[in-house]
Amino acid sequence: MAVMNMVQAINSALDFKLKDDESVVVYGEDVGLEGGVFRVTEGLQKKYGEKRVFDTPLAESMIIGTGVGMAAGGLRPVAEIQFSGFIYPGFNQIISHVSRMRNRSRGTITCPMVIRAPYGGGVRALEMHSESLEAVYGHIPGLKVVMPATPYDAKGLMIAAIEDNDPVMFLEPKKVYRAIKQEVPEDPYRIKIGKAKIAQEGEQITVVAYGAMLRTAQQGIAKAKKDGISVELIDLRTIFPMDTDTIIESVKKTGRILIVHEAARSFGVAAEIMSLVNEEAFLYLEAPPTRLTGFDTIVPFPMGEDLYFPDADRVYHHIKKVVEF
Amino acid sequence: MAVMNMVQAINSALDFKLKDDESVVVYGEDVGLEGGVFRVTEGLQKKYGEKRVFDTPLAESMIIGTGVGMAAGGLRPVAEIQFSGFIYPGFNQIISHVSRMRNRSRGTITCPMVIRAPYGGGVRALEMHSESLEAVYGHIPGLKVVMPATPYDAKGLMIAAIEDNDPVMFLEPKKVYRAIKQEVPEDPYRIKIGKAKIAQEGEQITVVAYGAMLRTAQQGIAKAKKDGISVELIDLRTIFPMDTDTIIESVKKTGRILIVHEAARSFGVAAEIMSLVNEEAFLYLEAPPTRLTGFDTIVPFPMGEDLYFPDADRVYHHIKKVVEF
Amino acid sequence: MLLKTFDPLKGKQLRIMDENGEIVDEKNMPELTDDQVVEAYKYMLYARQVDLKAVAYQRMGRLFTLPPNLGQEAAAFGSAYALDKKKDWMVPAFREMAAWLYWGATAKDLYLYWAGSEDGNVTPDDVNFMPSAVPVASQVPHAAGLGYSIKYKGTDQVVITYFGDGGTSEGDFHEGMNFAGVFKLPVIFFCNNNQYAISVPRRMQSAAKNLADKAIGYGMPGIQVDGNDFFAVYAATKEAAEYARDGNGPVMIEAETYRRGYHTTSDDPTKYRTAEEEAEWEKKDPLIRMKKYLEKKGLWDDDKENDYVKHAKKDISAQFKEVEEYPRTSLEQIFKYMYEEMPDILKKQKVEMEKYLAGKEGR
Amino acid sequence: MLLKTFDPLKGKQLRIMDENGEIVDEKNMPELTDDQVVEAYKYMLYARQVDLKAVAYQRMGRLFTLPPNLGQEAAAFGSAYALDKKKDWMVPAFREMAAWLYWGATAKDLYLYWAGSEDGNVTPDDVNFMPSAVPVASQVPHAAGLGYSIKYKGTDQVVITYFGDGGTSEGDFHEGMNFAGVFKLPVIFFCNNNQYAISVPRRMQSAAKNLADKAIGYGMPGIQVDGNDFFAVYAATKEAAEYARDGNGPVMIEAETYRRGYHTTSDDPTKYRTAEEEAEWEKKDPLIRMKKYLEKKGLWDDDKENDYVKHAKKDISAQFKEVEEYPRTSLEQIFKYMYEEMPDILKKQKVEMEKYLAGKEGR
Ligand SMILES: Cc1ncc(C[n+]2csc(CCOP(=O)(O)OP(=O)(O)O)c2C)c(N)n1
Ligand SMILES: Cc1ncc(C[n+]2csc(CCOP(=O)(O)OP(=O)(O)O)c2C)c(N)n1
Ligand SMILES: [Mg+2]
Ligand SMILES: [Mg+2]
Repeated sequence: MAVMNMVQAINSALDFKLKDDESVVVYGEDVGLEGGVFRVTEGLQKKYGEKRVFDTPLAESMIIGTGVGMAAGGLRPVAEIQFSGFIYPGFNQIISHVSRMRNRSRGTITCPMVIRAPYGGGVRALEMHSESLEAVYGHIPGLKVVMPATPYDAKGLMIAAIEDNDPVMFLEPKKVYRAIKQEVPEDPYRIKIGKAKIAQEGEQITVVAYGAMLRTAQQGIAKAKKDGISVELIDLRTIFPMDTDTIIESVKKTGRILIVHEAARSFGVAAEIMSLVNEEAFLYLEAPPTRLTGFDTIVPFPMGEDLYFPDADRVYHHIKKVVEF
Repeated sequence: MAVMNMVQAINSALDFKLKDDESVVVYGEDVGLEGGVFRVTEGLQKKYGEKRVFDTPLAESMIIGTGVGMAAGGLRPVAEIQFSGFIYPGFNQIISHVSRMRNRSRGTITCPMVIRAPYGGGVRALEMHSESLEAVYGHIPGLKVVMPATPYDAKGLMIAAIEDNDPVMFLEPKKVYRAIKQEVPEDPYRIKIGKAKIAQEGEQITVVAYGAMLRTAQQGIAKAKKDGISVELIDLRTIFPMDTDTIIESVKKTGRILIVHEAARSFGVAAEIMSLVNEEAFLYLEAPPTRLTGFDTIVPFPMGEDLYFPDADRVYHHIKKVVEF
Repeated sequence: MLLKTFDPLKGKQLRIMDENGEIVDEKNMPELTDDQVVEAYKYMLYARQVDLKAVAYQRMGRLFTLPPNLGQEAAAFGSAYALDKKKDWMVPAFREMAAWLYWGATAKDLYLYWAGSEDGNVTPDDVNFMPSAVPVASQVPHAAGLGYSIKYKGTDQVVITYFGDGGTSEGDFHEGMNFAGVFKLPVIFFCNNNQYAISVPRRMQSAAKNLADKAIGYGMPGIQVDGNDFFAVYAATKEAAEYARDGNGPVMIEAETYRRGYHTTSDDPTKYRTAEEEAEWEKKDPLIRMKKYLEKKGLWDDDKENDYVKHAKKDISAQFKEVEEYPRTSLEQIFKYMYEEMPDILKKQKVEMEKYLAGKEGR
Repeated sequence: MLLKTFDPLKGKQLRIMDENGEIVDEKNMPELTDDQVVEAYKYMLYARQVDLKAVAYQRMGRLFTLPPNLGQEAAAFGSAYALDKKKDWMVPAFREMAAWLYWGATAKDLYLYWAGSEDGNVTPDDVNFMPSAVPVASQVPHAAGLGYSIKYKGTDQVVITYFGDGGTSEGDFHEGMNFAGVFKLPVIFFCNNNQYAISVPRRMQSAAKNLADKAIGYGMPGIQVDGNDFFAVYAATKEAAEYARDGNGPVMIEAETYRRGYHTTSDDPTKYRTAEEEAEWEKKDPLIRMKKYLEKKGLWDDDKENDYVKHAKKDISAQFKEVEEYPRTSLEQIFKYMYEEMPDILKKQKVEMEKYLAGKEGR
């Protein structure tokens, strides 16, 4: 087994699928010759040629919209949007077509497309480079929304996403890209989309996190452990369709839940999880479901971002608050 | 006082603001000569001239993006998007600029813009003409999101929206446009954005609805009344910033809450309200907060839409369920 | 050759047959047998009957809102007829009915769609046909993407996509054209310039002299044709298809035509245009001139016309009857096509609703 | 006149001064005093120092990612200098530093922005200046809207907006240009064609022969200029401004230049271009040729250059120092500018965080 960071793990998944399936194409701004601004597609154009791994003009609606056409034409497009903050020009294609083609055509035309984008903050990036809009994609019927937290998961989920016959928004935590290394098999494997993972078993409180916040949660939990608090940590992995069962079972056991995400609070992913818990485990609750999230503000420029993103201390603080309720 | 439907009430608000404030301009596809496909701007071009009330080329990103420029240049743009299902090409302008200009420029450049669009279903319309994405706008920091339910409110909220120095998404329930008539003062008045309205007082359960669903809720409540169930009905009016206090106070009194919306369930407005109730009235709850919403599916074409949209019977059914919990 | 000689920047428009059915440009007259020309006319006439009936049914409240095609039959049909419907791809907007019918959609499909069923979007397996695209111009990048898949696979296909004068203002028009230009893809971008986008006239849509002028910005040839002249539309599209099929890249065609009817059945054109203007364009109607042409050649007459229309109406009525008897959309169908495999969360919502409905029946 | 004679469709490009500082087109040489030309050179030189320093500070880890301007000073400054900065509007992208500095932004503002503070976006009250637009081409419709507000008020202003070769591919470029064309708005659309959009070369961005060719699709004049020739940029922009101010509508200018440095400080250009290409463009550098011109006219020499650079560096260092001492962004500031009046829901979040922070201090 090799040791890989997330960039390498995703590259390895793309490499495998390009080799495995001739209908896979990988494209977007700078993904070809340069291998992407984060180098996720590095080396792939050289290996598979300019037809299969290619640069496009600078236009996100086109990147996504041509994918709809490529998919109808029998390809499996894997499109990169350079930063998730630049998906917005392509929203119409996502909402009106990517997510709807199967239903609109009663299954006769599908859109097996993966839209990859690095998301999230905490890396002192430029404006518009720190966003996290997974709740929005989760609210669009017809999409699947995947957010890996580790290199291992990223590879297995990416292979599953490309093989999925439905469109997948694949949001990659750029903060994690090179921050974690892990043993990752060089051979292909799949991780089921729609299944959460119990990252750590525990008894007193369920913490749900995903993407870059998983690590933050783990750090906060480590602090709580010193106080003797036993935490069950769920790595959500998929935002939609959400693995409600895993969450509910855990909450039925612990009676308490804290959800952590970096996205803005109102109408965020935590709200949905809190609602599901209300609907399916209300009588098990020993404390109000609680969320630790970004503010309902714009992500500040780097000089302010530390105040915005949840950190280990705040996770710890919130765990204690919920446990002590 | 005149009797007006919602189309007339909004027209009257626009008419007043055009007269009152020279910096107001009203524009969009077909809003000028024709007065809009729903006739909301009827007669205004004739009255105020082609410079102030005008047709644009067919391009939503441009409609919204030029508004950002007009606002910076000292105008108060009131842009119509013909149907809310066609806002999507303009998402980038909304998320990247409309909502951010004040913060980005530390208050030196603002975006006092109103983006009007008829939203929602139940009118046997074409594909893409029945959508309801208020939760998405609610999740974008920097926007205000207003959804009137009655002609009276529509006028007062519209005047307030145009006078607001922040951008307002003004989503008009097309199902209500001509369905309800009401006494509406011809003189101007304002309804505060961010304040919900207790549409009906009651004791046993709080029902929250907005836009076209208010009427559906009222019809369902009428049925519940026959069973002797006393319902408090809140017309949310503003999705963001949400009037949490009014909801919480009501729930503290009733102990039960049902939220009704036609938008898809997951990551919808109901989830946010349920979470707020958890956070601020958890110990008052006598039953799990409950939601009655659209499915997590695409709104079906007219032959299926009756199955999709919540109706009076289903509201009634859910009220009973929550009360009998 | 046409693409070179009819440069829109030089103010040239291709017209082969004038309003009286006279051939005014023999040189560029396409090679078509008499049978083919009669077939073409019949298709257009049939499409017009489907269209007129649709409006009539809508007026009776038996169909929902729909966009009439009156006056645009030559642009739609002439372009489609120049391609190979067993092989090429069609990426429609929503107002090219004659092309759809030629490609394999039936009157029943169209009526079903306007009666409010997704099933109207299901087209035969052996043709390449995208569903109607409601958000204006959003289909243009799809056509470019299809072009990419064709070039990728090296198959001998061409894509045609339709959009209106209004459609040229959308960013997606620009982005899709640009992509096709850069990758030299086999795509025909066919603009039905029918002079209006709902109430907004062509001149308010763009300051470009001709919409076909826009092609130069994407490094592709553009040509403007008289869109009510079947022969001009056919000839230009035929050449564009050959050009594209030979690997030379995309072409933009602007067909000047006129929407003689309503934008949709909810529209009232008297609000924004004059009766004189409408009368003038009526004279330019594509069917009138085609009929004159055929009559002069002794290929058609009023009797044939009446017979054919009678036959068409009967056929159409029969198809409409099927639509009226069509079962309503079921809950199952609402959920079934969302994903290949229904996620648990959807299953739960479906079951919840089924239980509710069952309970209601029970009462 | 320039707009008529230098038709890009005919392959014409305006160049007045060549790479050796020789005037090759006397006829079109703009009327500028020697003092003005020296002033222009000084501005460009100053901008270059700010830029070089920025990269240096970034390399030391004292600034975050930023986009260098090396080689594009003439296009940025020449265009801005042709307008009236006390009156006209500037709508920037993110790589026209010399224009910003001329318009009233300071080195401190720029550095503050790249140090990660929104306060860097605050420009003087007496100039009309939009903040930098990060999403490519999204500023183009803003410029069109500003143009509308100017026409609406009948003030005597012009708007200039900047975007890159990559920017021309975005839908917003198209939609903004089209709006300005339709309403004949006083807007100059200035394309800094620096041959690359990150790693993607100009030829992959569009199949159009020249980017200026795109203007015709919007019914406006387009002109291509040698973007490293201050005089050509100035002359074309001057004429465009007059044309627009006189109510004739918008103009598109394509300035052919070259990004000599990195796309941003995170970029590695050796991945996608050759040293030979870079060397060739170094010879075409706008400052080198301007210096030669001035030297030949006896208006400048190495001593003056050294003095001026020394002075500039000192000034820049002092401004950078202020930035390094600048207070971090407070919680208050994060919330304060979201709305004119802070909604309760934000207040609650802020108070919650303040309490948490206070508690943490307390520990
Ligand atoms: C993105 C988008 N905006 C607005 C609409 C509403 N709408 C439907 S058709 C139409 C006009 C289209 O004009 P044109 O492209 O010329 O086609 P035509 O209707 O004339 O065939 C408009 C504005 C839409 N369907 N999609
Ligand atoms: C909508 C959008 N997509 C992608 C990016 C990432 N990005 C930043 S600059 C750039 C290239 C811009 O090229 P060009 O317009 O030629 O300007 P230049 O950088 O050369 O000055 C890209 C792809 C972005 N900022 N915005
Ligand atoms: Mg039209
Ligand atoms: Mg560039």
